[in-house]
Formats: sequence, C-alpha cells, structure tokens
Amino acid sequence: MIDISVRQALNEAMAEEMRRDDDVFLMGEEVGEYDGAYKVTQGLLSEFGPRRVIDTPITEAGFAGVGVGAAFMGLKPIVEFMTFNFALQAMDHLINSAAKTRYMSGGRVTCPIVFRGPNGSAARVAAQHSQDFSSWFAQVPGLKVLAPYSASDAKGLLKAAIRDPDPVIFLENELLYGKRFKLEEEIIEPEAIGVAKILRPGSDVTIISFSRGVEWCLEAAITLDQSGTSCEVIDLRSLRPLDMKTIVKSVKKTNRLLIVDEGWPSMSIAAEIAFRVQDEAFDYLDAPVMRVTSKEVPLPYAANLEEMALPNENKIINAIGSMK
Amino acid sequence: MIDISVRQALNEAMAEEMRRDDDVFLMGEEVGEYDGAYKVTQGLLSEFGPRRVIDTPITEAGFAGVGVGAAFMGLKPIVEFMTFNFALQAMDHLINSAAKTRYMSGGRVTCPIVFRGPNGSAARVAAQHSQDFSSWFAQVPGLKVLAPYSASDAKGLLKAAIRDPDPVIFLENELLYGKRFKLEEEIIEPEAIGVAKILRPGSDVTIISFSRGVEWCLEAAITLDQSGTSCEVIDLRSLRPLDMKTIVKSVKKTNRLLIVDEGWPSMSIAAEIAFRVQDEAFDYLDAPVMRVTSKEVPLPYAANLEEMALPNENKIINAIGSMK
Amino acid sequence: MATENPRPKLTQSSPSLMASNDELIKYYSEMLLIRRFEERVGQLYGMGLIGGFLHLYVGQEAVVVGVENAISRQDPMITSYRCHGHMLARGEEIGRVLSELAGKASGSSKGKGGSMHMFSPENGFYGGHGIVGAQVPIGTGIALSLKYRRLSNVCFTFLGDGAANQGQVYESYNMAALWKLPIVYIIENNQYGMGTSTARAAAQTEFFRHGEGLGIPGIQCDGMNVLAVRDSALEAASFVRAGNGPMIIEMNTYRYRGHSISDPAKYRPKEEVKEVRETRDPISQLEQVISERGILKAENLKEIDQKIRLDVRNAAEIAREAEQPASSELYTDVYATQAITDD
Amino acid sequence: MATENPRPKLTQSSPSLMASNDELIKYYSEMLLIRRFEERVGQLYGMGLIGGFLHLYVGQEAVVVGVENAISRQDPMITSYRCHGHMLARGEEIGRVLSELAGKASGSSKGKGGSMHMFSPENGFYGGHGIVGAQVPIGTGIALSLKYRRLSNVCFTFLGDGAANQGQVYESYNMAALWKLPIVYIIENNQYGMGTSTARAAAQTEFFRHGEGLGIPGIQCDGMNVLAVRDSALEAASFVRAGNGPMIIEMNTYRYRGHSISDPAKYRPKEEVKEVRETRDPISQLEQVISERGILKAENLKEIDQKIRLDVRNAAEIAREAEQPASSELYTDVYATQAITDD
Ligand SMILES: Cc1ncc(C[n+]2csc(CCOP(=O)(O)OP(=O)(O)O)c2C)c(N)n1
Ligand SMILES: Cc1ncc(C[n+]2csc(CCOP(=O)(O)OP(=O)(O)O)c2C)c(N)n1
Ligand SMILES: [Mg+2]
Ligand SMILES: [Mg+2]
Repeated sequence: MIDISVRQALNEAMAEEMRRDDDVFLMGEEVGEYDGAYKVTQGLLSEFGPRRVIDTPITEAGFAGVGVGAAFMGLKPIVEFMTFNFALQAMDHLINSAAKTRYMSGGRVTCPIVFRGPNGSAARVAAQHSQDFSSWFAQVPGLKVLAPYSASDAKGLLKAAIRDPDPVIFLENELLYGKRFKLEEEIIEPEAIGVAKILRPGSDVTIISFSRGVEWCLEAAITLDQSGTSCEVIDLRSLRPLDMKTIVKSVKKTNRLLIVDEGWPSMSIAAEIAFRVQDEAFDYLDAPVMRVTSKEVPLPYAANLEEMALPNENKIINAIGSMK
Repeated sequence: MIDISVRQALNEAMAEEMRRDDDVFLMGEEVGEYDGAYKVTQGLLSEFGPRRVIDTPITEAGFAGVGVGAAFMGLKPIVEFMTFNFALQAMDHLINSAAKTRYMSGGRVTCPIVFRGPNGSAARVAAQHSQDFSSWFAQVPGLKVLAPYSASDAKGLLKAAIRDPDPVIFLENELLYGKRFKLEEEIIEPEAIGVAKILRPGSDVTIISFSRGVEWCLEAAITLDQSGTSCEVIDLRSLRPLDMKTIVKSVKKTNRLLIVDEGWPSMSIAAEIAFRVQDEAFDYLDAPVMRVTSKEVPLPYAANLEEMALPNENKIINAIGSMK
Repeated sequence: MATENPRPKLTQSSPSLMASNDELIKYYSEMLLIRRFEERVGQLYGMGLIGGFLHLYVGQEAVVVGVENAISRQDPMITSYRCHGHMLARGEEIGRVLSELAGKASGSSKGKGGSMHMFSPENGFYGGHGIVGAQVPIGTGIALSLKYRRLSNVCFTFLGDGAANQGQVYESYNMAALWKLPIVYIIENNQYGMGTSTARAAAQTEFFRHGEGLGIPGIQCDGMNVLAVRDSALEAASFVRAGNGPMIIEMNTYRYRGHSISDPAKYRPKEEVKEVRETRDPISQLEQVISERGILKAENLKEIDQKIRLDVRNAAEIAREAEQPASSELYTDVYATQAITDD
Repeated sequence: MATENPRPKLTQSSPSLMASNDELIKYYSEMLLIRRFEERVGQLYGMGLIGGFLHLYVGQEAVVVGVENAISRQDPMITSYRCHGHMLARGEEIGRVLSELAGKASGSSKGKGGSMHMFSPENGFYGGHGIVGAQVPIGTGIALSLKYRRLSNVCFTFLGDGAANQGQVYESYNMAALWKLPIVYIIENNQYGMGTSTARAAAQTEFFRHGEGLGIPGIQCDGMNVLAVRDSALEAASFVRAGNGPMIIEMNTYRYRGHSISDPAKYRPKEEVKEVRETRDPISQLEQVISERGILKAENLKEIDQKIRLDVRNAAEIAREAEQPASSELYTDVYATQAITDD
C-alpha cells in the first residue's frame, strides 16, 4: 500500500492506459508543454510525445467535436477540460454528438471517449468558475458519469472509463487533487462503473455523497459518532448509473437518509436519490429525506459568503441533528 | 372571450410589448423575412422593420451573447432559438453571462432578456431535435423559467417575461402552437411568474405538469373521473421559481401525487417536486410520489418506439391505477 | 505543390473535365438514383410513410457524386442532415436508406435515426448530423485520426453555406491548419440557409475565402457540373494528401426544393429555380453530353431511368412492408451493453 | 474614408504621436497607477488578503490607457478577467477595486465578483468576464445597442491572443461586419495564452488579419507605446464612427508576470521578459520622453510615483479594514427582487 495523491492517481491511470493502448491519446488546453493547468498531466508529453499529447487552442466547442470525431474512428480520446465550466461552450458535442450517436445510428457508430477535468467549486474563484454540473450530465442517456473521491477510485475508475466503449464524463475536483490516500489496489475496476461503496458502516442514518462531498461526510460522521449517532457513509462514485441497490439496502437498515451534493439543490442528484428512495423504500423512511447542498445563488467570491453558500461538515452535523 | 392559438398568443404578446416599448426587439434565425420557422413571429418584421426584428446567421453562441450585451445596455431583447436544442451551442452565455452577471456585479449590471423557443419533442424529429431542457434551466439561480400550456398563459407570461428585469427562459412547445384556447384575459400577469394554476380541482390525487404535459393530464383526468378517481390537475406554468405553496396545499388535501414531466426522469422537475413534497408534507403522503416521464433513451425516430418513449394520457392513467 | 503559398489553380479556369464513357454513364446513373430517390421520398412523405423533418438533395446531386468519384471509400465523408444523397453515393443499400426513412427495423439505423441521422461507417460515411455545423469539428477529428494512424486518406467534410458562418467551423479550420490535418471542407453553397440568402447571413459570401485569414487555400467550383466537382476534389485531395494541411472547396450549387419538405420557399422567386433547372441542372447537362457524344441513345438513357425508378419503387415497397423495430429495441444502443435502464 | 476597400494606414508607419505636455503626464500617471496597483495587489495576494485567481496587467498598461485617452466614457469598453487596468483607466475608484479584490462589501461588486468579475457601467465599463471569448459577442451586442439607439458611440471590445481563436469571436466578426456595428476589437496580443505561445495556438498569428476573409480591416500597433495605441484607437474610432462597420486592432504587447499569480511562466525564457522590460517598457519609454523633453524633472516624476504609491497603499488599508459583506447579501442580486430563495 502506497501513499498517493489524487493527482498522481489520475496521472498514472492515463499513463498506464496510454502505454497499454496506442489508440488512447490526450488532448486539451495546456495538457502538454505546461504539464497541465493543475499538473494532472505532468510528464505525459515527455513520455508520449506530441502525437499522443495534444495541446489545443482555447476552443472548447471545436476540440470537443474533434475528440468525438476521433472516437467515431475508433481512437480512445481523453479530452481534458481545464475545468468543466468551460465545457459549457462544448455542451452540444457532449450531448448531441457524443451521447446520442450510438443510438441514432442503431449501434453502427460508437464513441469511446472520456471527457475529464475539475468540476464544482475550487477556492474563491467565484460564479463563473465554480459550477457543479453533476446533475446535468447524470441526466443524459448515452453518457456514463463518474465522480470519484479517493485516489484509488480516481485511478481505477479513470482506467475503466478509458476502456469503456461509451462516452464517459469524468468529474474531478481541484481541491482533492493534492489530497493523499492509501492506494488499495492497482487493478482496474470496470465493474465499479455503477457501483457505490460503503466507506463507513453505521446504523442510525445513511449519508450519501460523491467527490469532495465525501470528505465532509466522513468528517461529520466521526463527530456524530462521538455524540452517539452512527452514520453509514456511502460514496456514490458513479452518478450514472446510480447504484440504487446499495442505497436502498442501507436506507432499509438505517431508516434515515441525508444526501450531500455540492451542486445547487433543485433538480440535483440529491433530489433524484430522494425520489427513488421514497419510491423503493417508502415504508422504511422514518423521516423525510434531507439534503445539504449549495445555496441557490451563483457562488460569491467573498470568503464569508462563499462559506455560507457551500456545504461543509458542520452543516451536515446540523442537518442530522435537526432530523425528525 | 376570443378563440386563439398559442402561436397567435405568443405573437400578440411580442407585438404588444414592442408597440409599448421601443427597447424591446427580437432577434433569431428566420424570425424576420421568413416570419418564423414555426410562424410565431409572423408579421413582426413588416410591422416593426429590420431595426427591431433581426434575422441572424445560424450562430447561436454568437447571437445569444449579442443579446446579452444589448441587455446589459438596457435594451430588452427577445432572442428566439429555432428550438432549444440549438441553445446547447449557446449554453455558456445563457448560464455564465446572462444568469450570473447581476450577482457577480453586485447588482450593477443587469440582464433583462428573454430567450424563447420550442422545447421538448415535436413529431418524429428524433434525438437531436427533441430534448427537454426544463430541468437544466430551472436549476440555475439567476434565471427564471416559464413553460406555459394555455394560450392565455403563453400571452400573459411572455409579456411578463419581456417586462421582467431578469433573464427569463421561456419554453414553448411546437405541438402546442396550433392548439386553440379561449383567451381569458388580455392583461399581463407579472405576478404569475412563480404561480401555479389549479386547472381542475379534485380530491383523490394531485397531478402536476407543465407545457404539453398538461394536455395529457387533463385528458387522463377526464377518463379517471369517469372511473371514480377525482384528480386535481395543477399547471406549474413557472419552473423557476416553483410554486410549492399551491403544490403542498393540494397534496395535503389529496394525499397522493403524480408528476408528469416530458423530460428524462433523472434529476427532473418531477424529482425535485417529489423531494420538496416529502420534505414539506411527509406525513400527508399516503403513497410514494410517482412520476410519468420520458424513458431513459435518446428519443427514437420510429413511430412505435417514439410512442413508447414519451409520456401520454394512458401512461398517466395506468400510473394512477397502480398507485398504492 | 507544397511551395511558399500553395494554392491550386481555380478549377473553373482549368477544367480537365475528362472522363471515359463508362465513367460518364456511372456518374449519370448515380446522380439519377439520388434524384429519383429523393423525388420518391418526397411523395412518400406526403403519403405518411415518412415523418419528422425531411431535407431533400434534389439539385445538388453533382456535388456528392463528383466527390465520391474522386476518392475511395477509405477517404471518410461526413455531412449534415441533408444526407440521403451521401448515403446512396457511398453505397449504402437503397432499401436500408428508405427503410430508415420509414422508421423500420431494417433501416440503416434500425429506424432510430430517421432522415437526419444516417450512417454507413463500413462505407466510410459518418453521418448524418442534425445540428448545424456540428459535423465540421467531428470531421476534423476524423481527419486527426487518419493522421494519428499514419494513413494517407483524406476526410471530406460537407457543410452548408449557412453552417459556414458557425464559430466551430472556424475553430476547426484553425486546428486543421495548425496541425496540418488531411481534410477537405466542401461547402455546398446552395445559396440559402433555410430562408436566408447567403448575403443576409455571411459578411463574406465567397465561402472559399473563409480560410484566407488562416492561410487555408480555397477554390470555387461549379457544383452543378459533376466533372468539375470531381476534378476539384481530385485536386484538393492530392494537395491535402501531400501533407499540406486542409483545403476548402466552395461548390456553387442549388436546391430545387424548399429547405425541408414543409418549406414552400417563398423567399426566392420561382423564376430563379426555373432558370437553374433549365440551364444548370447537373443531370440534364450530363445527359446532353452523353447524347451529343453518342455514348448512349435516348432509349438507353430511358432504360437506365426505368431501372432506377424500379429499384427505388421496390425499395419503397420493402420499406413499407418491413417491420417496425421490436419494442425491446427501445433500450438497445444507448450503451454498448444494455446496462442502464433506470426505469 | 468610406471608399471601396476602406483601410486606414498602418498606425505604425504613420504615427502622429503628438501629445501636449499635460497629456504625456496624464498618460504616464495613469499607466503608473496601474503598474503600482498591480504590483501591490500581487503582494497582497501573497499576504492572503486576496484569494482565487488573479491575473495581473503589468506590462500591458499602455493598451488600455492609450485607448481610454482616445475615446469618451460614452464609448463602452469590455474585456476579459484581466480587467483591473481597465477598471482603473475607466475611473473606478482605487479603493473600490481593491476592496473587491479583498472580497469586501465596499468592493465594486460588493465583494461578490472578485478579480475576474468587475464592472463599472456608470463609467462605460461592462466587465470583467471569466470565460475566454465570452466578452466578444457581448461587446458586439453592446455595439448593437449603440446603433439601435442611434448613438454615435463605439464599443471597444478587448480580447487576448488566445481568445482570438474562439469560434464565437468569428461569429461576432461576421455579425458586426454584416450589420455594420460600431465596434473596435482590440486584440491584446501578449504573445501567450496561458502557457501557449501564439504560434502553437493560432494558424494565423497576425491577429489583425483574422477579419480579412470577412472584409474587416485590421491594423497592427505597438502596444507598448501609449501614443501609438492612442492614435490607432483614434483612427479606428473615426473609421467606425463613420458607419463603416467593425475594425480590428492587434496590440503587440507583453505581460511581465505569469498568466495568473500561480503561474511561474516556465514556458518562456527569462531573457525574453528581461529584454522587453528593458527595451520596450511602456512606462519607462514615456518617462524617457518626459525627461528628455524636459517636461518634468526626475524629482517630479518621483513625486508622482510616491503619490500613486500612497494612494494605492491607502486603498489597500481601506480594503483591509473594510467589512465583509453582510450575511444577508448572500441572497441579494440574484434577481432584481429578492424573490427566490428556495432554501
Ligand atoms: C445549431 C442549429 N441551429 C439551427 C438549426 C435549424 N436549421 C436546420 S438546417 C438550417 C439551415 C442550414 O443551412 P445551410 O447550412 O446552408 O445548409 P442547407 O440546409 O442549405 O443544406 C437551420 C437553420 C439547426 N439544426 N442547428
Ligand atoms: C472557455 C475558457 N476556456 C479556458 C479558460 C481558462 N483560461 C483562462 S485565461 C486562459 C488563457 C487566455 O489567453 P489570452 O486570450 O491570450 O489572454 P491573456 O490571459 O493572455 O490576457 C485560459 C486558457 C477559460 N477561462 N475559459
Ligand atoms: Mg444552404
Ligand atoms: Mg495572451
């Protein structure tokens, strides 16, 4: 077991897959000579050269479409968005070109592509650089959507995503890049796409989250445990498909559910899970499903307002304290 | 009381507001010389001339941004998307430029703009031309989102949207354009932004929908009534803000809720309403909240598959029949 | 040719326009197939066999047939929703194309795509895209993959005059020029983007010049003359194959029908259509050459036409009688494995 | 000037470069204010007063100061996230800009926007936009509104060399040319878009030529020479004001710092920076002219500098001590009325 950062884990996943398969290549802004805006792609250009590590102009719509075209021809592009905020310029290709073509062609044209990059808020970067797009992507048939928390999952799931025959949206988080984890297994876990993970078993309440939210949940769970509330913490890892089996099973045990979602509350992953849980485990719920999410505002720059707007462990603790 | 189509209602709303206020103008593809791809803007060029009715190139990203800039300067642009599917190319301006700037400027720059056009499926136009974006837009703080059903609401709400000082996404439906309604009132209803409407009172189950979904609900309600189930049908009209007061009051009366949403199920308006209802009226629900939505597939072209994929009145009737 | 400022001569001013008799007959038959197919399809729409949007290629046949006959099936093609002609030119079976239009299981996309979303990757055709302009970066990515795989093929990416103003088209031009990708952009300038004439949508209506600022050579070609089209495509292909990077060909062409089946095309005078039909029709022009040179007699030409009409009629019958997709098909082809049906 | 193919002469080759003594001192002071402001801001970031992304304008001061002095406040301006210089040049109070950087209630955006999102509409400045390229169609819309209102003003829309490749920029060029909008696009070519040199991102690195294909005249200007900048802006403004439609000016400039405060700028040799600083610095150049012409003595220049440093230091103190926004501000400014807090 080695100690590794999420950044390194992602980097290794790409390097290993590129070594393994010449069809895998990387493109995006500053992924090459600059070694990545957040250094996630460090060293890849020097190992693989400019044929396979391609620095693009700042033209998201264009290079996302270029990636899709390459994937139609059987290459396996990894397209990095410097952040997913900039993917808004490329949304048409992610949805209309990547997600829908297999279906529209009756299976004749496929699109094995990974779009990856940081999603959600970083530190103090304000409204245009902080949006969480999880729920938008996770809504779209034809896409798979992954949002790992740990280094181990970052590595395993990114490798699985690269090998996956379908378009995968791979949501990272800038504030997790530097976080170090014990790397549990080096193997790729393709079957992990669509499988949630119970990080901490508990009996009083189920807390579900993904990506950086998991960090807050784990911290809250420790505190709550000390005050006598036993929390089962589930890391979704995959937002599409959602692992309802694991979730429902847990809720049937704890009878209480809180979902922590960094996105805006309306039409969130949290809302969807709540819908499905009340549908599948109506009689098991002892209290309304709760959620802790960002507030309904564009993310403000000021430190105090930013803190108010985002979820954190205290808000989780308070929410659980207020549960009926 | 006159008989009027939704198409005419929308046309009149624009014409009346343009007569009233020189700052209001219209831009989009084929809105002028062609009289609108779906004839919604018929006659406007000939009445108002090319200064105020502007045919654009097929460059959605560009002209959406142009609209935003004009709105920053105090004009009140109505930007038509031929359909909202094409707004995917302009998404960045709708979200990052229009929705967030008031906040990011501390209120110093405002964006009184309306983006309007047909949303959701038409007849047999397949996956790339049929997406329902309701839930995406309705998630975003800074936007208001309207999706009227009747001609009366189409007119009143479009006028309200044009006068509104904030960016409004106005979602129409191609298959409703030709539908005729009695026009109840000619007046504008700015206060209707955010107010749902009970179209049919009932006691056994609440059925909520918006846009074309309302049509299916009303038809299903008639059939269900004959078999002894009394349905309260609510037309949301406004997707952001959501009128939770009206919804919760109804559910507290009927104790059962079905939401009909043409969008994909995950992270839908239906999911959100379910979340809020279980939160605000947990003890009043006699059964899980149900939803009838599109299936989790890109919309297929074939007639039989298309029918399977979309909601309709029979699916509503069956869903209510299966309610516990 | 890879000199300082490489630019092939204007095809128009230097036509070789050479073709064997067999070739002329081949081009003629291929164009006529598209013409008869589209005419039939228009009728079938009226009869209710086909639904949704329908964009016919009538008038523009020379463009795709000319290009197809300049290249091989290993040179990929991609275009917009106006794609039936491309499907046929690339060799997809008539019956499958017509069945797709009818939304049947035997269709090119199993009935799931319809008129705007057709693909024949085995024949090097990558669609069939409903969003204006979207095929252009996709085509550029196809070109990238050709270069990546060190193949000597060239991607032909078709777009309309309306699409030519899209930002992603310029983004594609820039990347293709920067990375010297093997791609020819074929702008099918049929004079209108829906109801908007080129002059009302483009500050520069000479579309072959759109790459000028980026150093991309462009040529203009009579898109109603199948030989001129073929020659310009040959010229461009050899320029591009030599590693010079992209090239643009503007094909001056015309669509006889409205933008889509539901467009009465009131934005242009009837005489304009009439004149093009009478003086520039690609099929009539070639027919005249074939007749004048005595390659085929009127009756032979008629036979060809009858054979084609019969083929199309048969295909229509097959399409009419074919089965709709099975209900189970609703959930297939969303993913490689039928994993997610959250329903 | 509105002749057949109107194109102003290259500013570079026809510099009037005339200015009164007072004007020279004014330009000098304005550039120096930006310089000292940005230097201070860089320090304050290190000290933790400022957070998030921070893009400094050091080196590029002549561009915005030159343009500002060619136009009036009724001629709107808009730019990217690299906007502090523009805020100051347009006359927004130093204290408000610095307070915004500190995220305080007294900031230009009440602390909600931060470094990348600053606006001063009363002074004709419309931001401060974080998404590369987005300000370009927005600026084009501002120009549309000027024309719509029949005003004779011109919108100056600033963008970077990296942004210049964006598709929406071309879409804007096209609409501006088509509709003859009163807009000047100022491309601040500082040679790099983040870590990417222009040659690695643009097939055409002579950005003033990007409008060539569309018939938009472009000129190139020494963006390190405030007089040249001013003159080119004057020239462009009068061309555009005459109803000729848009124009592009490429300002050749340089940023001394990394792309953002966290960028060590390893992608360029230190000597490159050093050379520009030593030979082309806009402030030193003007200082030399002022000294050589005997307009001000070294001690006067020093006084100016000290005054500016003091102003900036005071502003920083104000910003440091100012209040954070009240908690209630979280929900204001989402909408005109505080209607929606679904919370
Ligand atoms: C992004 C986008 N905007 C608008 C449309 C609607 N639309 C479909 S075709 C078309 C006209 C395109 O004209 P052109 O590119 O000249 O191609 P042509 O139809 O003439 O072959 C329009 C506006 C669309 N499909 N996609
Ligand atoms: C659409 C988009 N893509 C990427 C980014 C990240 N980014 C911010 S600035 C920048 C470089 C821009 O360079 P340039 O246009 O030359 O302006 P400069 O920073 O040199 O002033 C990049 C890639 C962004 N903000 N928006
Ligand atoms: Mg056209
Ligand atoms: Mg730059």
